[in-house]
Amino acid sequence: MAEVTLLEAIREALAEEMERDPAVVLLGEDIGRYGGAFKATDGLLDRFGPARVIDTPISEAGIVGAAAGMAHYGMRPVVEMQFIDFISCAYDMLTNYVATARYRAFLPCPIVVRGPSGGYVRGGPFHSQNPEAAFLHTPGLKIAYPCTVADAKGMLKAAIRDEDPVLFFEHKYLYRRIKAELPGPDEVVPLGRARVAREGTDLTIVTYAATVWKALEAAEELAASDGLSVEVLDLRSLLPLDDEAIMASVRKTNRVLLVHEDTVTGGIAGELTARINERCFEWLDAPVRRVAAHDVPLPYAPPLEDFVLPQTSDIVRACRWLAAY
Amino acid sequence: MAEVTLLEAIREALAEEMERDPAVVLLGEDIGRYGGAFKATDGLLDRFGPARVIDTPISEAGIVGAAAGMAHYGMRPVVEMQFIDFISCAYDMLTNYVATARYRAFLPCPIVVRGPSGGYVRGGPFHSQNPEAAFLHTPGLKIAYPCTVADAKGMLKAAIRDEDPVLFFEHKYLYRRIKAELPGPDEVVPLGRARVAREGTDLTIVTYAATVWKALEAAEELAASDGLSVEVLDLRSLLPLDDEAIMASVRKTNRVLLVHEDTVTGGIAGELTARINERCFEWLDAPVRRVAAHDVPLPYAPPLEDFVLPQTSDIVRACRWLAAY
Amino acid sequence: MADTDTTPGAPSALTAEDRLALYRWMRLTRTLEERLVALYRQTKVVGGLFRSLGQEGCAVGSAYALQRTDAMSPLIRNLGSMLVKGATPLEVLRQYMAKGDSPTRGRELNIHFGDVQDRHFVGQISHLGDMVPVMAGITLTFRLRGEARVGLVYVGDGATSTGAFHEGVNFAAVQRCPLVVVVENNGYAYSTPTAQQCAAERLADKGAGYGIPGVRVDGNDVLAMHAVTAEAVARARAGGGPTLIEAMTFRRKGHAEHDNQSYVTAEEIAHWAETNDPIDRYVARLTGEFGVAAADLEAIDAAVAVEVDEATDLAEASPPCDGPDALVGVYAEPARMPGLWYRGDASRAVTEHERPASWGTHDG
Amino acid sequence: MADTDTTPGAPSALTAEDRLALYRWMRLTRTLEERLVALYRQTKVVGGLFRSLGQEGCAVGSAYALQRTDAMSPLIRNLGSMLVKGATPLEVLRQYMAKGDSPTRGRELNIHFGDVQDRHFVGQISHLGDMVPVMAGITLTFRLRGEARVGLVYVGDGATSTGAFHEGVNFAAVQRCPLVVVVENNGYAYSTPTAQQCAAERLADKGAGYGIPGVRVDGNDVLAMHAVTAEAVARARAGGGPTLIEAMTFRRKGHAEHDNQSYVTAEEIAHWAETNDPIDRYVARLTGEFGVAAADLEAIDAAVAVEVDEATDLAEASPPCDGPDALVGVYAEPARMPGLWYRGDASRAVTEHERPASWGTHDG
Ligand SMILES: Cc1ncc(C[n+]2csc(CCOP(=O)(O)OP(=O)(O)O)c2C)c(N)n1
Ligand SMILES: Cc1ncc(C[n+]2csc(CCOP(=O)(O)OP(=O)(O)O)c2C)c(N)n1
Ligand SMILES: [Mg+2]
Ligand SMILES: [Mg+2]
Repeated sequence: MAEVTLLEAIREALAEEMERDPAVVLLGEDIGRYGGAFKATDGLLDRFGPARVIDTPISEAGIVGAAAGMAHYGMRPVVEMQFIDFISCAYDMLTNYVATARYRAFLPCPIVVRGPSGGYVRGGPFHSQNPEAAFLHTPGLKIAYPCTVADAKGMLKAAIRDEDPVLFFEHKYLYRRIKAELPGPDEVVPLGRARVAREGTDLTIVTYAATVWKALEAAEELAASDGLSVEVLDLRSLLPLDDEAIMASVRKTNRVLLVHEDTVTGGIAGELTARINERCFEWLDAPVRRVAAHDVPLPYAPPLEDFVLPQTSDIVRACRWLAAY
Repeated sequence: MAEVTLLEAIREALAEEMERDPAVVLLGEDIGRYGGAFKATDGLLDRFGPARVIDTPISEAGIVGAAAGMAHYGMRPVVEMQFIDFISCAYDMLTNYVATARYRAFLPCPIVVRGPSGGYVRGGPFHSQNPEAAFLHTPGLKIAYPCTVADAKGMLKAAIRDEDPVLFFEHKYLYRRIKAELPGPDEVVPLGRARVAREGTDLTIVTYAATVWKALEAAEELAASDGLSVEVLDLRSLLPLDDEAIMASVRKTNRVLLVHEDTVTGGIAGELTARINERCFEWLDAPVRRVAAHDVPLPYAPPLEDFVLPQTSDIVRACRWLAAY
Repeated sequence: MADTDTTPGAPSALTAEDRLALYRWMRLTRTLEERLVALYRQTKVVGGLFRSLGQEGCAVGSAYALQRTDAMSPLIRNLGSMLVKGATPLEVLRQYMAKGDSPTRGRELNIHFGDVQDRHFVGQISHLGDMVPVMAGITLTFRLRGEARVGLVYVGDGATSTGAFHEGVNFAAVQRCPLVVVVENNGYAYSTPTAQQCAAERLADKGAGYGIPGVRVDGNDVLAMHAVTAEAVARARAGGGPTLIEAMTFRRKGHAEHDNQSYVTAEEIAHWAETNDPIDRYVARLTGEFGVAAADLEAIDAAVAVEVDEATDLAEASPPCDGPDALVGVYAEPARMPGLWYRGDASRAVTEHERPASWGTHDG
Repeated sequence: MADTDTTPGAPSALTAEDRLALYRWMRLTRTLEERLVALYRQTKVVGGLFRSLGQEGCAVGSAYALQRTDAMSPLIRNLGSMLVKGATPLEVLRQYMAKGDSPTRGRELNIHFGDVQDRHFVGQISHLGDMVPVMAGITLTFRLRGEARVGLVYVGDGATSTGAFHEGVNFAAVQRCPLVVVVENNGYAYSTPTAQQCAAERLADKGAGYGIPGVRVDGNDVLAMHAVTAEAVARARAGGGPTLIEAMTFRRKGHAEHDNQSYVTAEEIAHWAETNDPIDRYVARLTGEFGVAAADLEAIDAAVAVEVDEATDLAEASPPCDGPDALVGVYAEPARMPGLWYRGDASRAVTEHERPASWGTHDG
C-alpha cells in the first residue's frame, strides 16, 4: 500500500464516509470547485455533486448554525473552517446552540467542525491558533486533535459517525509532512482514547498534536544522551479525556511533563494537572510540569515564532529537570 | 455612611469615573433611558447625556468593536453586556481584535466589558453563565470578578483606568443581596491582587465570585462544628492571577480546596492546580481538590440548578475530606 | 393602521372554519397568557414572563399558513404560533412552572422547547438571531431532499441587528432555501425603539440587500398576516426561495412582566389597545363582514377557558424536577454524567443544601 | 464597463497636479507589488503575497479623497490606499520580509499594520468584517468630539457576508457616524464568485436596508472612484452619515500568489487586462483628454522605480527579528512577559532549537 499524507487521510475519510452514508454533506468556504484552501476536499465536488459539497458565503456562525439545523433533520454535516482561527466567529453558535441542543431540547446535533490549526508555519497570530482550550468547559462538545495519518483518518470517521458535535482539529504543519501507510477502509479510531506513542518507564510526556512529534524527538535524544526511558502519551481526544490511560502512565513512571502548543496560561495542561493531582497525588515523585507557548499572541517572524512556541530542546531540558528531581 | 448594594457600587463607580474623566463613555443595549436590564446605569443618561451614555443596537460584536475603535482614539469606553452570556457573540472581536491590538499594532485598547454573570438565580442555560475560563488563554485581556461591594466599586474604577482591555464580571446573585458601607470616592482596588476573605491555618479555600460567600459560610460552619481553621482566599482578579497570595496561603496551610461555579472540566481551577503544583508541590500535604459545577449546561428548574451548582454543604464535606487526608 | 405593502389578504382562500380557527387560536393565546400572569403573581411561574398582548394576530396568522410538516422557530412572543403548530397549553404551563414532566424536564424556560419529530417547531435559545441560520439549514435539508416542506423563522426588530440574522438570511438567500423570515416589528426591542435599532424606515427594505423579496404587512390584521405569509410559503414551496416579511405590530406590555414600560407613553399604549387590538379588529370583521354570530365566538371563549382551566389543574399537579435528572442527556453516549467526588454516593445530598429564594431574571 | 450609478466624477475638482499624483500612486502600487513578487520568488517574503493587480484605481482613487487626519482601514488588496495615506514602500517591504524594524516588529504580516498617531490607518486583522465596527467606533469618536474627520473602511464582496460587517454598518448608520464603506466587488472571494456570496445583484442595494445611500461605481476608473468617494466623504463630514459604495472591479490574480486561479477562465482575465486595466485606461485619458505628455508619465515611472529600488536595498539590509522581543508589549504594564522555567536564564536558548522550514500559509 502506498503512503499517504495526513491531508490525504482526511480527504479519504471524508470520501469514504460520504460513500457510506448519503446523509454526510460538506459545507465550507471554497471547498467545492477549489477543493478548499488546503485542498482537503479536492475532487469531492466532482464525485458527489453540489448537493453534498456546498460552497458557502463567508459566515462561520451561519455555516455552523445551518449545519446544526441539517443535523436536527437527519443529515451529518461536516463543516470546514478555512483556518480554525475563524471558529471564533462561530463561538456563540457552537457553545450556546450546538453544544446544548441535545440537553435542553432533545435535538440530535451530530455535526463535525474541522479545519487546519496550529503554528510553526509562519502564519502569524490569525492563521496559527490552537483554540481547543476555549471549548474545554463546554459540556456537549467533543474535541479531537489527531497527529498521525491513521488517527486523522480513523478519528474523523468516528467523529462523523458520532451522535454528538465534534470539533476536529487538523494540525497544518503536519498536513503534508507526515506520511504513512493506511490500514483498511474501515479502521475507525474511537474518540475518547489516548494512544501510547512511545513506551517508557522513567517519565511520561502527555501531549497532543504537533508537539507529539517533538516529544518523540526529545525522547529519542534523551534515550541516546541520558539513557532515560520516556513514555509519550498522545491524547488525541481532548474531550472527553482518557483519564485511564493518563493515570496508568503516571502510576508507572511517577513523573509527568505536559506539553502543548497553546499558551501556558489557560491551556489544557491545567485541566490535566488537576486530574493527575486528584487521582495520582500519591504516585507523583515530582511536580507535574508544563512546557507550552509563551503567553503572547503568536507572532509571525520566524525568530519570534520559534522563540514563543515549544521546541524539542525545551522538552529535553524540562525532562532532564524532572528526571533529576 | 449609608450601606449600598453591589449594584449601587457599580453605578457609583461608573458615575465617579465619568465625572473624573470625560473620555469615559458607556455603550450597551438599553443602558440609557431604561438604565440597563439591572439598572446599573440608571440615571446616568440624565446626568451625562446621550453622547456619553450610548444605547446601541443588539450587536455585541459591533459594540465591542466600536468600543475598541473609540479606545484607539483616546476614549475609555465601558461596554455593558445585558447578560454576560451574550459576550460569546463578541468572542471573536475580543480574543482576536481587542486582545491583540497593543501587541500586533501598538494600538491602545483600554476598554471595559462588564455585565451580570453567574447562576443561583433560575436563569437557565443562557442567563447564568460564567464565561471567564473561555478567555483565560487570551494574552492581552485582563479578567476581574469581584464579590464585595468595595471591590466591585474599587476594581471597576481600576479597570476603567487600566491601559488594557478588562473583562469585568458582576455576579447577579450578589447584585442586591450584598450590602456594605463604601469607603471614600477614590478607593481604587488594583487589579491582579487577591484578597484574604478570612484568615485560617488548617486549610485554604481558593475561590472567587458568589462562591466566596459560600466558602465563608462553610468556614464558619467548620469552625463551629469541627474546630477547623479555614482560610478563604478571594481571587478577585483572574487574569493576571495573584500567584504570590495563592502560594503564601498554600505554604501556610498545606491543604487547598479550589471552588468555582463554572463547570469543573475546563474551569479556572485547572490552571490554579497547575500553578500550585508547580510552585508549592513540596508544601502540599494533600492533593489539591476541586468543588465546582457538574459538567452540564446549567438547567433552570430550582432542584436541577441546586443540584448542579456547588453548595455550601459540598464545600463543607470537601473540606472535611481534605482535613482528614 | 400602519403603512403596508399589502391589502388584507383575499379572505376567499380561507374557509369559514379556518376563520373561526384563527379566532380560537388568538383567544387561546390571550387566555393562556392571562392565566400565566395569574400564576406569575402567585410566584408559581419560575423566572420571567413574556407577553404577546396585541401581537396575537401576527403570531397566529403567520403560523396558520404552515402545514404540520413545515418547520417553525418561534420567538419569545410567539406563544400563538406555538399553539397553532401543536404545542399544548399543558406543555406551556408545565414549562413555565419548571415541572419535572415539562417538555424540557425543567432544563429550559418558557416556550424554549421543541419537537422535530411530529409538530416541527424548533427549541430556540436566548441568543437573538441564532435561529435564522439553524432554520436555513433545516430548510436547506428540505430542498436538498426534494421535500415540499418550508420553514418559518420569527425574529424581532431588535434581532435584525445581530450578525447571526444577517449570516442566516444571506445563507438562505444564496441557497434558495424555502424559508420565510418574519420580522415582528413591534416598535421596541426591550426599551429600544426601532429607530435606534436600525436607520432604515422599513425593515422590509433589507430584503433587497439579500436579493429576496421584502414585504411589509399589517401584523395586527390576522387575515392580512395569513395571506402574506401564505404567499411567501407558496413561493418557498415552489422553489422561489426566501421572503422577508416585516409585520407591523405593537408590544402593549413591557419586555417582560417586571418591566413597567416607562419608556412608552400611556397614550400610545391606550391608542393601540383601543384602535388596533388584533382580536377586537378581527371580531368586528367576523361579526360584520363574515356574519358570524357573537354567540359562536362566546362559545369558543368558554371552551378555551375550560381548556386552560383543565391544563392548569394538570400542570399544578405535575411533579417538580428531581435534582439528579440534571445529569442525564448531555451526550448520547454516555447518557449520564458521573457524580462529583465530594457528594459521594449521596446523590440526594442536594436536599440538605441551602435553597436560594427564587429570583426572576429580566430577560428571555 | 460595469453598470454603475455614476458617471465619471467631474474632473474639475482635481487639479492637474492631483491627476498626476493619482497616476503616481497607481504606478507605485503596481511597481512595488511587482517587486514583492520578485522577492517572493526569491523566498524573501515570509508567508503569502496578495496582489491588487487591476484594482489599483479603486484603492488609490478612494483613498485620495481622504485627508491626512481622516482614518482608514485597508483590506489586504489596498496597498495603494496605504501608500496614498502615507505608508512607505520601505515599511511595506520590511513588513513582508518580517524584519525586526518592520512596522510591527515582525509580529504581523503584509500590510497588517497601522498608525493612529499621524497617518491614521488602522492595522486590520485577518478576520473579515471586524474592521467595520472598529471604524464605526473611530468615526463615532470623531462625531462626538465635533471633529470634522471621517473614516473609510474597505471590505470585499466576500466580507459583506460576515456578521461583523452587518453589525458594524448598522451601528454606524444608527449613530450617523461619518464613515464611508467601500465594498470592492472584484468578482471573487478567494474562489467564490460574488453570486455565490450574495443573491443580490447589486451589493449597493444593501444600503437601503441600513437606511443609508448605496451607490455603485466603476472601480477601475480612478477618477470616478475618487469623485464618488469624495462625495460620500463630503456627506459624512457634513454630518450626513455613512455611505455604502460598491466599487466594481476585477481580481486579475489568484487569491494569493500560490493560487493559480483555475476557477476563472483565461479569457475573462485577459479581457479585463486588455480592456479594463485601471492604469492603461487612466493613461489614455491623461494623454488624451488631459493633454499630459507621455514623457511626463515616463518620468514618474522612472522615479517610482528608483524609489522602490532604494527601499528594497534598505529593507534587505534590515536586521531580522530577535526572539526575546516576542515577549514585549502584550500589556502596557508589565511591558515584558516573564520567561519560561525550562529555558532558565538562557533567553537565547532558541538558537539551539530546530528551525522548521518556512512554509507559506494560504491566506491573508
Ligand atoms: C445576542 C443577544 N443579545 C441580547 C439579548 C437580550 N435580549 C433579550 S430580548 C431583547 C430584545 C429583543 O427585541 P426584539 O428582537 O425586537 O424582540 P421583541 O422582544 O420585541 O419581540 C434583548 C436585547 C439576547 N437575548 N441576545
Ligand atoms: C471570518 C473569516 N473567514 C474566512 C477568512 C478566510 N479568507 C481570507 S480572505 C477570504 C476571501 C475574501 O474575499 P473578499 O472579501 O471578496 O476580498 P478579496 O480577497 O476579494 O479582496 C477568505 C475566505 C477570513 N479571513 N475571515
Ligand atoms: Mg421588538
Ligand atoms: Mg472579492
